[in-house]
Amino acid sequence: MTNENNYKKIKVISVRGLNPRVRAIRFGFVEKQDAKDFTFAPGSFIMVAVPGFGESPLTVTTSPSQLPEFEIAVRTNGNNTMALNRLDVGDTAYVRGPLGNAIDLQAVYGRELILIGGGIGLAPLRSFIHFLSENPQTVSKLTIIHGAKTPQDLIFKDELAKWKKFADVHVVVDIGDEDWDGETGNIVKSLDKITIGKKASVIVCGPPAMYLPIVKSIQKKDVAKEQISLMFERKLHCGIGKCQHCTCGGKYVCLDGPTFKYSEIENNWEAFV
Amino acid sequence: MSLSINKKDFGHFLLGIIESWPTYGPMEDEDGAKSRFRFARLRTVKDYALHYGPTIIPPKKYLFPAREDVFRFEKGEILPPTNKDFVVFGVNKRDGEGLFYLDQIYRYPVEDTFYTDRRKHMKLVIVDSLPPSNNVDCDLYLQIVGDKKFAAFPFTDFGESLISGNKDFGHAGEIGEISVRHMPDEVIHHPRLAEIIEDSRESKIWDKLSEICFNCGICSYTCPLCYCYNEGDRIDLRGNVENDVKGGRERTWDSCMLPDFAAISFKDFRPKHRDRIYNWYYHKFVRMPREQGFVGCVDCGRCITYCPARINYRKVLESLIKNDKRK
Amino acid sequence: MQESVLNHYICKIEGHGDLKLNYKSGKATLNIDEGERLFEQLVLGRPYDDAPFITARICGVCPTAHVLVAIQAIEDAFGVTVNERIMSLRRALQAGQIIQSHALHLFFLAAPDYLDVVNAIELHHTRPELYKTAVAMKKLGDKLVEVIGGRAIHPVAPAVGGFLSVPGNDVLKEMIGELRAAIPMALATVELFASFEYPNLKRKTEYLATQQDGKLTYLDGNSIVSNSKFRGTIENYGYAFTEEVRSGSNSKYGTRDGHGFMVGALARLSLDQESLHPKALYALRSIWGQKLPSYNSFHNNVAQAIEIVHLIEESIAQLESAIANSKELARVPFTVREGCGVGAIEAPRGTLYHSVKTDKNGIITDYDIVTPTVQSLVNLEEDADEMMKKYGKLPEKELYRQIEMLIRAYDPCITCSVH
Amino acid sequence: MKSSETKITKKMQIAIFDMTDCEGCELEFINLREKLATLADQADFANWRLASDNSNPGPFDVTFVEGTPITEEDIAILKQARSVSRFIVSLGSCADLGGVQSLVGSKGWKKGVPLVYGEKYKTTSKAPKPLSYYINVDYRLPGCPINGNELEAFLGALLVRKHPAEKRFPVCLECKARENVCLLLEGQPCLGPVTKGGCEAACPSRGLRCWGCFGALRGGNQKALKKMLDIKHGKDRTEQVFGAFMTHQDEFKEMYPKEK
Ligand SMILES: Cc1cc2nc3c(=O)[nH]c(=O)nc-3n(C[C@H](O)[C@H](O)[C@H](O)COP(=O)(O)OP(=O)(O)OC[C@H]3O[C@@H](n4cnc5c(N)ncnc54)[C@H](O)[C@@H]3O)c2cc1C
Ligand code: SF4
Ligand code: SF4
Ligand code: SF4
Repeated sequence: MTNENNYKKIKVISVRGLNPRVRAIRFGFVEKQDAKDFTFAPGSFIMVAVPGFGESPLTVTTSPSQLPEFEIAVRTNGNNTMALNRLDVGDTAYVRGPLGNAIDLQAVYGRELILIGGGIGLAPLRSFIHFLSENPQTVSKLTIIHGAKTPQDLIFKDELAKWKKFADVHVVVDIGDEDWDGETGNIVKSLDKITIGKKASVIVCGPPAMYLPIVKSIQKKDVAKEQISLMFERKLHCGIGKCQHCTCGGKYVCLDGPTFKYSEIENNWEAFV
Repeated sequence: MSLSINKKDFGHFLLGIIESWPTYGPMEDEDGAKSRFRFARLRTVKDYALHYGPTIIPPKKYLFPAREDVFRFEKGEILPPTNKDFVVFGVNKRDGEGLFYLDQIYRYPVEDTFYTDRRKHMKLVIVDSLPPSNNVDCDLYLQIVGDKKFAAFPFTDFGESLISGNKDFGHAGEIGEISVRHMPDEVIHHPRLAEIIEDSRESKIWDKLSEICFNCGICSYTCPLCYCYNEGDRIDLRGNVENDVKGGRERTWDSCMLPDFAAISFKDFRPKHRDRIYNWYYHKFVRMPREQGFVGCVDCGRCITYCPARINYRKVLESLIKNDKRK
Repeated sequence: MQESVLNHYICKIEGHGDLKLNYKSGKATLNIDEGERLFEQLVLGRPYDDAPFITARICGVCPTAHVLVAIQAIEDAFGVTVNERIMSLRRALQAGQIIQSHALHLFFLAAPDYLDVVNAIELHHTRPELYKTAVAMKKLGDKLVEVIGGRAIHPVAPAVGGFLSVPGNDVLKEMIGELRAAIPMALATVELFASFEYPNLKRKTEYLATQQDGKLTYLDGNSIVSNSKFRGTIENYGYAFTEEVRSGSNSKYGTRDGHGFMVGALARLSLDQESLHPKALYALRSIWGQKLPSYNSFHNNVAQAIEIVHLIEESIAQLESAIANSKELARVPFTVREGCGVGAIEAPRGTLYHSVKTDKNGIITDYDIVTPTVQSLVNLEEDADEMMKKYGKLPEKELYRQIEMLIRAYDPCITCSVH
Repeated sequence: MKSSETKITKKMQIAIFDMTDCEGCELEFINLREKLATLADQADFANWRLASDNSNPGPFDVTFVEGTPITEEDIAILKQARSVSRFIVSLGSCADLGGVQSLVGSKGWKKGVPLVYGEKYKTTSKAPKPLSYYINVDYRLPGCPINGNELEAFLGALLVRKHPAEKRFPVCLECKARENVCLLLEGQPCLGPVTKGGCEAACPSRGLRCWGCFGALRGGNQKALKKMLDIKHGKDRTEQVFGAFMTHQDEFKEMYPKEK
């Protein structure tokens, strides 16, 4: 049995700002052995800790092929995320994991895939996007939708254009500004406009409020419940099903999730509160 | 060939333990007219209360205390745990069962090594008049036989080492078979309890309870099988000497009854009191049997005795069972 | 000297006071600027056992004194007599209160003036051993109060009839050990404060304190004694002095026959030194070697240091008696009744009075509080006038400094004075 | 998030001001003892009237304000302090909740002044209110007095520019951790279940019911407790019990809507 409390020391290799509240931080491992041992699959999460400030569940945003280096995108939300966003190149932190389930590759294989990332919700999907760009045969067609409140809140703006090479990319903001010439409006409305095949598979990550409207919109296009995956966020300390904070009806977000098929949770009374 | 110890030698045996390890056990506090029992450090044999009454906090506090540092950190480094051997002596069988189930919870499906590391260092001696069974996990089990003798059942090398070669112990001779008929409790172990609770989600009973319950969480703190916690880093006041942060990751008791249990900065995922009460029952009697294979209750009665709002979970369960429509 | 609202009160005293010197009239005034909290109103209509809890909040430096005196007043009203165990614990608790308060005043408020530091924390660098003594003395008092009272500030365990809970004898024994070990440090404190050079202020005045049968006491006073011919009873404390309200100030001012008088450590010791415990007497006679009364209010500092020694010895004796009597009840039964009662206690800064009236259900219908600082304020101003007379030629800044030192020597508690 | 600097170079400037109160909470700083000196090595007490001659006009990184603003001077100091401070901390229940002096309510206070000082007495003071009535407060450290360990952890966090977390559990948690016999079950009107923790159950651990000095626990079930106390102790007494420290809090106003 692996020890899920085994913290591995990591070191900042580079940082860059993605928007005023979000930074991308690239880490490498301090110990050679750790670098060898660490693996993950897109969709699972890791716990990153700055001693003194706590620890946070975060997702790797780079493809597993980049290992032993990996990148996370951190939005300052409290103490630990603030501490992470204060780290400089060369500073150290700790990581444990990966934890949780990963994106079900088997289920999406060969299908049309739609990835929907609201705000910081694009971060967990990016790892998979990179994986798909490296392994384009995985899906038959790829559509990426990234939405945010304002253009300021979008992340990985520089890459969105690059992704157009292998995917349909839609970017939409609730409220634009002078420099914004892209789409404005509700992410659900722009989803309505897109044609999606019956056999498609959809993965959604974003603020909880957008989940039900998005599911509704997708279901109108006759996509099966089993093909709609939702990535959940809950308060979470242990990541191993002990602390009880992430329970959601009969499920744990940390053990059974964070990615759930809609069919699994449509009747879960705490999934869409 | 089993060994036993006479009552008159028992004190000497306990003294040997007290002198060798930090030893904790039940003792009686004289508090004016009131008397109460609690687990505390045994410094003399006299401190030990053989037949103890209910303690407010079960011995889980030695594995899962109200507040602990699961690790310490210094100069940006996480330091390894520093648990040392200690003995918990004289736990009765029911409290022993509580510890056994808590062990299962923290071991499976994923092991929490902060807990299990400390558990490895805890040496447990159970003393009870019932015979040992497979829902306790101790180093040594002393069964009270009659009123003069304890039969010894070692279960580990440590337990063995306590008695073998110890002059206080002699051959037990014939211990008459003590038959205990285990009667499964018809409420807690009701065959359909899980389904009944699942079906009761919309029941008015939870709304009614939420008008009585103070959501103080006492039912969780005192429960041998409640194990949820909060974690956060505490920084020692020595400040930031050359940016060196020193302190500990603090694990503290929590309760799913508390108002902010499932809240994060921008959203509360279980804002309604009635839903939090429901979750308490759901976890103990639905989720835990499915996840762990046992109900989250050893029927010790603490949450009934110490609830300041005088809520009795048994009565709640009974009324749910009575109203079971699918009967 | 006013520059900003953030710095115009006198530093290092409890509460907000503002010193004004009028050169023309030769008069010094201490303006009191503390909000009206109306404690005497807060307790009305509430059951008797709310009074100790609420009145404790008058002062964070001497809450224990307020708690104990409120209890005394109520017990007087109900006609409760407590046993020796409870009395011993209360005396020790009160001793702890005074040690705490004196240590705070001496080291953290007064000493910086004489040791040339802006605050006592700097001593940590300039005189580390002294800083150690300072925190150790403070800790000793805090611990004694915590052990018996349950908390160093705003104690919770004392109650009408005794104590809600008492520490075990092993805890008391440990405390006795700590007290014993602290005596050398307390004597060194006397030595330190005796060594300071105080301005030579001499002005004959009247000292007032409560005593038990003519003897120094802190908790058991049965009469009010003065170095004039005056003798008063505690029940009639209202006749011992008058309390005036001045416009523009929200403290009251106490006078006797139109002049000021002084209460507190210096007053207590000036009225009786013979009853001091041996080590304290040794400290007074041999370490300090000052004859009392000296009529120099600056000497209040040394008197406080000597009281610390005395009260350490006293609390050892009281804790031993509490252990010897530990079979007695921690709280005696009593009946609530209609009545009125008075309590008087020697608080760190002097005599503190509470008086209470209750109805037959024990609901408080009237309450009165007279604090020590109120009693000493006029005397303080008279002393300051004397200082102006004597040192009027000093540069203004220096004169202010000297008079502020005088004020600090009084250890006034403005917080208490406006309650 | 307000803070973004990476490394800490400048010494933190701390100020402590007291309004009208007992000054007991400030004493908890002095009761840090040796640790007070440690703190002073890393932060300057730029303005602390009670314990220091320093009286800088600011600016301050962290300003602790103790006591209830009552006098005009109090209010002026408070507003000035706000304008020169990055963070304001309400230190103690006087500052955070209005203190015991608020228990008679504004009307009761106004009626009380002449009763204590005589009819002729004029005052420019205002009825006691918590700091938050006048200014924005960044962090809260309630308690009458505050808890020393909580203060220590609070300062430890501030020194590394970490946001100190507010307590989110009731007094009962710490009370049970200390294995006290429950006073509510013994018939006393203990406010532990609805009071924010952090005091380590100072009162119940020595036999005194909780008076609620840490303020109402957000989301606590005050109404359920009120119902129980109303029956046992009467409505008036129950109002007195809840009103000791909580008169300015929404939870109290909801239960007792009319202004006192
Ligand atoms: C599966 C999962 C993946 C996530 N991926 C990302 C990501 O890639 N990038 C990103 O910026 N954010 C992500 N988040 C959100 C991120 O975990 C929180 O913002 C972060 O935990 C806040 O921690 P803090 O210490 O800064 O906040 P504080 O408010 O100081 O929180 C203290 C503790 O409470 C818990 N907590 C508080 N808020 C949250 C929360 N929103 N979610 C989970 N636990 C919380 C954590 O244990 C945290 O350490 C993810 C959350 C989950 C559950
Ligand atoms: S909150 Fe209490 S202890 Fe603090 S200053 Fe106010 S009255 Fe004193
Ligand atoms: S005594 Fe008060 S604080 Fe303690 S458990 Fe009972 S209700 Fe809660
Ligand atoms: S128990 Fe209650 S009254 Fe006592 S310190 Fe704690 S919060 Fe305040």
